[in-house]
Amino acid sequence: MVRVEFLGPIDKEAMELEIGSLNELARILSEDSTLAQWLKNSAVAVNDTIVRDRETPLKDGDRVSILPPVCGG
Amino acid sequence: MVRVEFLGPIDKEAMELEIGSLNELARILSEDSTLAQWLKNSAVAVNDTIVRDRETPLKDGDRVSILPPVCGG
Amino acid sequence: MMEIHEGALDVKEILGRWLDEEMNSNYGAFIPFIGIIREEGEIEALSFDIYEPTLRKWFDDWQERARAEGARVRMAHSLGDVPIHSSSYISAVLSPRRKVALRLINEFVEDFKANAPIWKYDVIEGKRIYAAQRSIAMDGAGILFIED
Amino acid sequence: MMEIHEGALDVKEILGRWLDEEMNSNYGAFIPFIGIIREEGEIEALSFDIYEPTLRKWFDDWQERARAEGARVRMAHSLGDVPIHSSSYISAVLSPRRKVALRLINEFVEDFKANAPIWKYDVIEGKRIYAAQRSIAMDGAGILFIED
Repeated sequence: MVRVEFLGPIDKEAMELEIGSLNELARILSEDSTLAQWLKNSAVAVNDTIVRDRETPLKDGDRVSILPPVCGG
Repeated sequence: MVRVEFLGPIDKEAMELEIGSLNELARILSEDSTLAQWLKNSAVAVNDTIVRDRETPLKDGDRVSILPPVCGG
Repeated sequence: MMEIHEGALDVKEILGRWLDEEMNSNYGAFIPFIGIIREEGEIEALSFDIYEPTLRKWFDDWQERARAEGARVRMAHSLGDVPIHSSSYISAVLSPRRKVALRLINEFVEDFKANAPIWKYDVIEGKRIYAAQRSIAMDGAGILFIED
Repeated sequence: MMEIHEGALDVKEILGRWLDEEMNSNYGAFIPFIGIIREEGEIEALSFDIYEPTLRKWFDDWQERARAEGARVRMAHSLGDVPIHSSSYISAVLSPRRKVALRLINEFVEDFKANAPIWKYDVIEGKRIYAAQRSIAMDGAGILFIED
């Protein structure tokens, strides 16, 4: 299982999914209309490290975080 | 009379001169071999304001300061 | 060297402590950037969420980058509500060299604004409103987006 | 807003006082640059001469320049001897806008190094030696020099 968490202002509970790559996750999330505004401008971390390749493989126990636009300071 | 002061590391007493311009001062100071190392790299203030024109006129009571290379901080 | 505090930062305590720790470490230039919440419109306070694990990785990467130039970075940030006219953010660079410190404080603060995983909310009449207009998509944003 | 102190600066006192005076003035960014005397070779201390009237004019010109961008500058500098591992110099910029503050602290400190009428001496075995190698001819230098 891969745990997917939505951070900051994204008002959505974490999900547990049987997926093997970010590609698969992208397909699943694209079905969810409440996420439409977020997928375009959110970054993704796998086990807390930002990733930039949608082909990134995922394995059992990985944690994926969805990070919407930031504004620290 | 115009008072000429040498600032910082220039080891020279102030002078009182009857001069009408920085040009005249340049000619007088160029005769002083102890100033040879300083004239090339020193800036000049008239009444505490930096000037950049050697034609700057001087009048009675003016104060001229010779400012060698700086290193604050 | 990266601190998260509940609520407003005690700027004097933090800078004083950093000075105590760094005055003898032979850095010639110490540049803190202190962010202060401005009074604007109806805003009573700002409020912050932080995703700490990714923030720590971002900060540790920066520490490496600073070290490669003989420098050091430090940072403090608030979590939760911070009232106007108080500080939510301090970043600092220490370096033996003035020019390195001046360059790095600029790069560090700008990269912080773009890539530190912190979310800002305006607090208006006690309600928390995501500061969407001022927020910036992080480097790599959009990788889960599929064009129709 | 421009202070000259005998000997080393009390950094906590100065920054604390500036913070007290500025936290409510609605500037969003406060960036102090703190210069600390490094231990290098035989140097026991640095020592400074200041020509205050021209320094005040330089500073007042800078205050005007900052004001034109909605910002403010502050400065403190030591006169006389300052031992290693203590501070001789603090410059600061306050601005409503982060990017203006980051740009101005760079310009302010660099122009200070080039044009503030302050002379530095190394103190070695109690003797004051002009730091000629590190010193910079001011803008307009050489106007009294006559080519042979």
